[in-house]
Amino acid sequence: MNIEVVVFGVSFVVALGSSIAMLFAKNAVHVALFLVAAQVALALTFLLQGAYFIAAVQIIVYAGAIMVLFLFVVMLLGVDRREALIEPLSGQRTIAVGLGALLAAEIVYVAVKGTEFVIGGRGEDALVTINEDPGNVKALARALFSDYLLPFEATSVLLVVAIVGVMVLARRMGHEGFLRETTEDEGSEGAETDAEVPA
Amino acid sequence: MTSVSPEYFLALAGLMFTIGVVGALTRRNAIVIFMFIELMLNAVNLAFVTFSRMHGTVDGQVVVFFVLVVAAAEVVVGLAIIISIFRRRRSANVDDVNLLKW
Amino acid sequence: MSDFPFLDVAIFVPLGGAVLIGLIPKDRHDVIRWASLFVTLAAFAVTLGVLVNFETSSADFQLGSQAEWIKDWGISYSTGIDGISLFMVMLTSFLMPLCVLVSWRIETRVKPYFIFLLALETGMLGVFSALDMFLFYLFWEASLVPMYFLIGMWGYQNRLYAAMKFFLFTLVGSLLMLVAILFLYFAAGDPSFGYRELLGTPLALDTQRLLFLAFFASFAVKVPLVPLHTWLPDAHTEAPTAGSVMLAAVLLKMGAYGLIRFGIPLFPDAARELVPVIMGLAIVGIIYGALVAAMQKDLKRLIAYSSVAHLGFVVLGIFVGSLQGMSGGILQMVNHGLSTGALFMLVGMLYDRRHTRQIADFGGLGKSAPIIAGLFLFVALSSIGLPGLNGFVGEFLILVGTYVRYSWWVVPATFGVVLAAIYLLWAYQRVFQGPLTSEPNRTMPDINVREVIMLAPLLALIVFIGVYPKPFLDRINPSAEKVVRQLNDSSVIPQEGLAGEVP
Amino acid sequence: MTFAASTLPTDEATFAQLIFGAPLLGAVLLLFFGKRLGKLSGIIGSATVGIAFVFGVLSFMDLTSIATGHGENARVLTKSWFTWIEVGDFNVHMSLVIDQLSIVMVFVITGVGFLIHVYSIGYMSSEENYGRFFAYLNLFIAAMLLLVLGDNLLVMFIGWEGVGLCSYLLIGFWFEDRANATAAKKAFVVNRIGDFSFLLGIFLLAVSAGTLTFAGINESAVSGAIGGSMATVGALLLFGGAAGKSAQIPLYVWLPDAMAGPTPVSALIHAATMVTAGVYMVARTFPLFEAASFDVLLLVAWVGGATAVITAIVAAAEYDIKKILAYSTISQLGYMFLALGVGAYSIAIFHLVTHAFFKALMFLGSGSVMHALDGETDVRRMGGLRKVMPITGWTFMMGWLAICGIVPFSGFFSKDAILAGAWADGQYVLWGLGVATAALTAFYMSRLYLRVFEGGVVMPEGTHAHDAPPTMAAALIPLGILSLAAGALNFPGGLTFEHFLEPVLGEPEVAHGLTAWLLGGAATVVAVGGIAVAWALYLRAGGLQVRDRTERMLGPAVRAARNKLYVDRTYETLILQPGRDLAVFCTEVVDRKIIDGAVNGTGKLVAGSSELLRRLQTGYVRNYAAAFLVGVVVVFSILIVRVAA
Repeated sequence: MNIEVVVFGVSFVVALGSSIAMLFAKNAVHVALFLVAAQVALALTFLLQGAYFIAAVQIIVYAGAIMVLFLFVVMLLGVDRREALIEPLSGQRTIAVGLGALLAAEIVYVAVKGTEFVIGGRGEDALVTINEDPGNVKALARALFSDYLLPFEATSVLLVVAIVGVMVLARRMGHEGFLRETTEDEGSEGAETDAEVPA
Repeated sequence: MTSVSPEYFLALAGLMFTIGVVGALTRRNAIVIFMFIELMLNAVNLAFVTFSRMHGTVDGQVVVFFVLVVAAAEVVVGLAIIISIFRRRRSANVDDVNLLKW
Repeated sequence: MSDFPFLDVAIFVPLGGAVLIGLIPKDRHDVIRWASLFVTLAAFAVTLGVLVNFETSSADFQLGSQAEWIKDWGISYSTGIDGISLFMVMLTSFLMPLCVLVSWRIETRVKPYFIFLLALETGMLGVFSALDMFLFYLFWEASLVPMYFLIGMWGYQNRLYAAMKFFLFTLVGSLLMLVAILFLYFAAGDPSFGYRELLGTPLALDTQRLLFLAFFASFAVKVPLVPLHTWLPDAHTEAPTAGSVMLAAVLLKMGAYGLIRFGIPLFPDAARELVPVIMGLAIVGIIYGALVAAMQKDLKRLIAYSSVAHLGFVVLGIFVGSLQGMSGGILQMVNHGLSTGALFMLVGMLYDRRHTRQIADFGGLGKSAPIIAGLFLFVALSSIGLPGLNGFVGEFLILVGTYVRYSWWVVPATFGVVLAAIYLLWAYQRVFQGPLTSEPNRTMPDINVREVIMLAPLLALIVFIGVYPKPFLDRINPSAEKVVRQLNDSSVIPQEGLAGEVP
Repeated sequence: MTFAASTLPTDEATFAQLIFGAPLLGAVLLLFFGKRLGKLSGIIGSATVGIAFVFGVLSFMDLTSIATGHGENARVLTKSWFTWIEVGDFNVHMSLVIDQLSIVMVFVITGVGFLIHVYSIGYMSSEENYGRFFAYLNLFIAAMLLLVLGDNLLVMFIGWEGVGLCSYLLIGFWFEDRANATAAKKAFVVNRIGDFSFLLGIFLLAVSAGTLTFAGINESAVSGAIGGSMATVGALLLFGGAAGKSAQIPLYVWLPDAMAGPTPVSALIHAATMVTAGVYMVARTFPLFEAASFDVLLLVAWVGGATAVITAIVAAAEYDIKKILAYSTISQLGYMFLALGVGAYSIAIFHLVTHAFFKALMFLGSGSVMHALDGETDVRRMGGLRKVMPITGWTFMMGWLAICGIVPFSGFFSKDAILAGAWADGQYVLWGLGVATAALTAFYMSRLYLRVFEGGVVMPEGTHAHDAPPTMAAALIPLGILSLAAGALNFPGGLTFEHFLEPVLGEPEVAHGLTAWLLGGAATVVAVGGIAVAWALYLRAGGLQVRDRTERMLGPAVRAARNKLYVDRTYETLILQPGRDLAVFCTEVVDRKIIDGAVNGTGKLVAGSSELLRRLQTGYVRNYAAAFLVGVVVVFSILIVRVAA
């Protein structure tokens, strides 16, 4: 048995297992932790397929930064909230599970069957070559800063927009705000101390 | 490179994506829904990486890189929205936000 | 002097004026009113230049200009008028200052009102001058929007329903036309929307028929022909007075004008084939409009239905395929604009005084307001077709023209003249004659100076055209003859009647 | 196209436009300044008509000064202003013609018109809208002059409709009363029905003759350019117009109601001038009638004869003094059509002239009576008035004797000539109708005259009858003289009037010699008989019993006559009510239910569907996501199936 097969098996089980566990975890913190586990397992599969840089980024950015953000928000909004198990929307669960199963079946069918048609590139050997010379990171960087320069620049715009947007959205609404919104609460004293007002 | 053939990776990606879909549809906590969306994105990333391997180019990985950036931006904005909704309505339950109808 | 682009300037003077009025502070009502009056008078003065420089005996397009606009798609800014559109342009610019006077007492949202009014004028002038299908369609739709707002914002109680009905009816029609225009554009091969370039595009009869019907749908709604007329009474009734005047006097004419300018010349074979159907509809419209008008309880609705009947005459004249009919139809378009416009002004004056349009609320007004009564009767008689006034000349020519080609059809059409007398005189009797029954009627003030000023030009023209229509006919005839020849090009029309021979 | 384009005729008539222009100017002046001019408007109004009369005389002198001898129609003067309508080959000129026929009409219109204007100065003196009245009256004179002076059918039609309009305005002069307004409208609309026919006739002639000038039409009728059947239809259509304007069966119903107008109006418009326009028109276009393949003239004669008898019967049963005169007018118009129908065109015009004198006189006389009796019109409440108001009484007597046809009053000559014409034409039945009408006429007019002016004085209580004031008398006396003497215009043997009109209307066929004397004698005998019967029933002591007995005997007939022979009611049920029903049906069912129903139904359908569809918009974002998933699965499935296939 090849060690790679073992690694793949482990990551397969962990990724799928923790994904399923996410579905059933009632506490948002648990969901987040399972997601971290799944992401780490996915990072392993990236490594297995020669995407070294992406694997690293996956761990650092996703499992690290983004998930911390999630946990932070979960904590901010209160961890104890548990969801009721009753589904208020009729048919929602049936549709989700039923169609989800169908979709999964279709994707797996395509994945297994479809690769026969799809492959038309140079194959994995080429990637091995690239990973040796000039190396995975360099190759990625070269692609990013030459062929994909325009989308790359666009992402920077996207990030700026996101930052500004978040600032607008997350600022405390108050009388001193530089972008006063006209809402129905405006002028009422409760606007600033919203948090204490019961919903 | 691994001897595990790409079909398995794609199948894993597909299954995880579906789980993400099901979760996003069935859970009601907005943050949790967001996490399932992240799960879907991750599954897609796996698919891209697999394709990159199959094609023997790094383009797939570049796409993953972009997906990461977009996901990060999206998470940040999304969470900010959730927070502002929570401030107003004292709830992160998406079913409570149903005013825009009919 | 004649190099001066009178026509193009006339089209855009109102729009420019609208922009300038946009700069006036919105609470300076009087400034806005006077500015609008000035702008419309200026536009009228420019169109007088058009009239003076118009070459009488020519059937060609004149005084226009041509400029490339969107070259890749063959869209150009191309204008010009002939004897058919000349008087439509004149009518529009002539009525507009009067409409501003009519609207003098509008007190709510004065600024947007006049801006819409001026925008409407540009749209209408553009429709009558455009010689590029794309430009035409643009103006056509552009005239729809201000009217929609005029009805919807300054109308009466049921205005939203009326505005919506007006908008949807005309929009459905014009979308069909848009499709047909595009089809024609692609069928012509040469990428051009120019009217003159598209003329004579060879088309199979089936295609022609479909395209003609699409154009016809748009124009017939606008005219309106029975049974597509029901938007008209509602729109007329609910529109503010100036809106009703413009609607009746000019907007309806856009439909008839479209039939003459585009319907027949672009698809002569299809038009010829459908002549009996259209004439049938026109005659049904004459009788039906008159009958329904007789039963109306609302004065404005009554006049609206009378428009249906009168426009039936116009369409009859256009499609009958004789020069007398065509010239009469075109002249009658002008006549109807004058007399129905004046009628709506008079009803508006009654409404201003009594805040009702119900005939039953009036009675005996000839005693308290003899001048208004006299003027109403005068205009009603012009509408009835009393010889010596304008309506007679048009109707007579249409009917003679009809007789030339189809002797029997003239009988029901002429009977419409009798019916017109019934419903208008009955209305006159109920409003102005009989005893003065109620206090507000007894104390109703008679006409004032502003109203005299706004009616006098109309009345003068009504008499002038009735007594001496020659200057009008001389300019209409050459162009009318051209269209008649297009309609009669082959011998599809059955040679009925006594004077069957056709040049 | 088939129209014969013509150029503007030459200018010959110097005064034609002035004849017509003077009253028009007066009308415009009075319309605008009538209120300010006050009492002056009556004088201005009368003066303009007087001026028109003077111009008429001048034109007449012009006309007679033309050397005759270049053929029959040499005495024609034309005046052209401008081309009115010109489209392609079709053109109509605004031009007037003065010939013997139109000058006679001009004299009648301006002459009688002037007298009636003068009369109105007194009669309308207490009227609030004095100026407006004279404005309308002047406008009427102008329109009527245009009608008779027009040299083509279309210019005539301007006048034709113009007089109709003035009639409408004047009948409805006191419009505060609903009945007056209704009568005015009825007059206009019934006339319009006639005009409908007239217009169709104009279309037909315009196309088949290629021109609308009378000269042109008559010429093509004579030369056969208008085919026999075309001429038939054209003549019938023109006659339809004439029947409307001249109140013949079946369109006479408006004229009795038209008495709602002021009495001078009835005298001028509804007796002397406007209603005779139909007679004038038929006389103008008689070659067309003669060219018809079907004997349209015979129809005209029969319609005229029937109208004459039937309305005379109704007149005999009426009690309203003006209504009696109105029915009498219709009856006399029937006489004129009878004359036209038997080819005695100039006789018809002659009767038109004498009738204008004596009927105007009687209307004015009745107006004088009403003026004296505070508007009373019921003859049962009058009696012996000649003693109270001698001028009115004596002049009315002139009119009475004239219409009865007593020698030597004018009516005798014209009526006798008509009867002689019918006899000479071989229409003995029509002659019989004429004689019967003459008898009836003598009866009902005597009934009116004897009741009102003779016997013991009867007046409504509280009235102080007085004779006509000077201005009114100034009109009555000349008309009385004319009624007496106008017969001299066409004295048998001299025959100047007929002769004068001969170039235009041809020579009438009349009886001669012994037949003529016998016929005249017969007419006189029936007239005297009619008067005698009336005297026996209404003036002689004990007449009342006889009257009652005959009324009982003729029960249903009298009732029918009192109810105007149910004609109005029949029209109401057969034509008006179905028309109204149709209009209501169109309005309520077709327009509102079917068309608007379809439109609004479409709207409702759209609204209803969106009412259902909007339920999909739950507001739950997870529902939308589920819908998204459904879409994804469907698309994905389709792709798989297609790729696999």
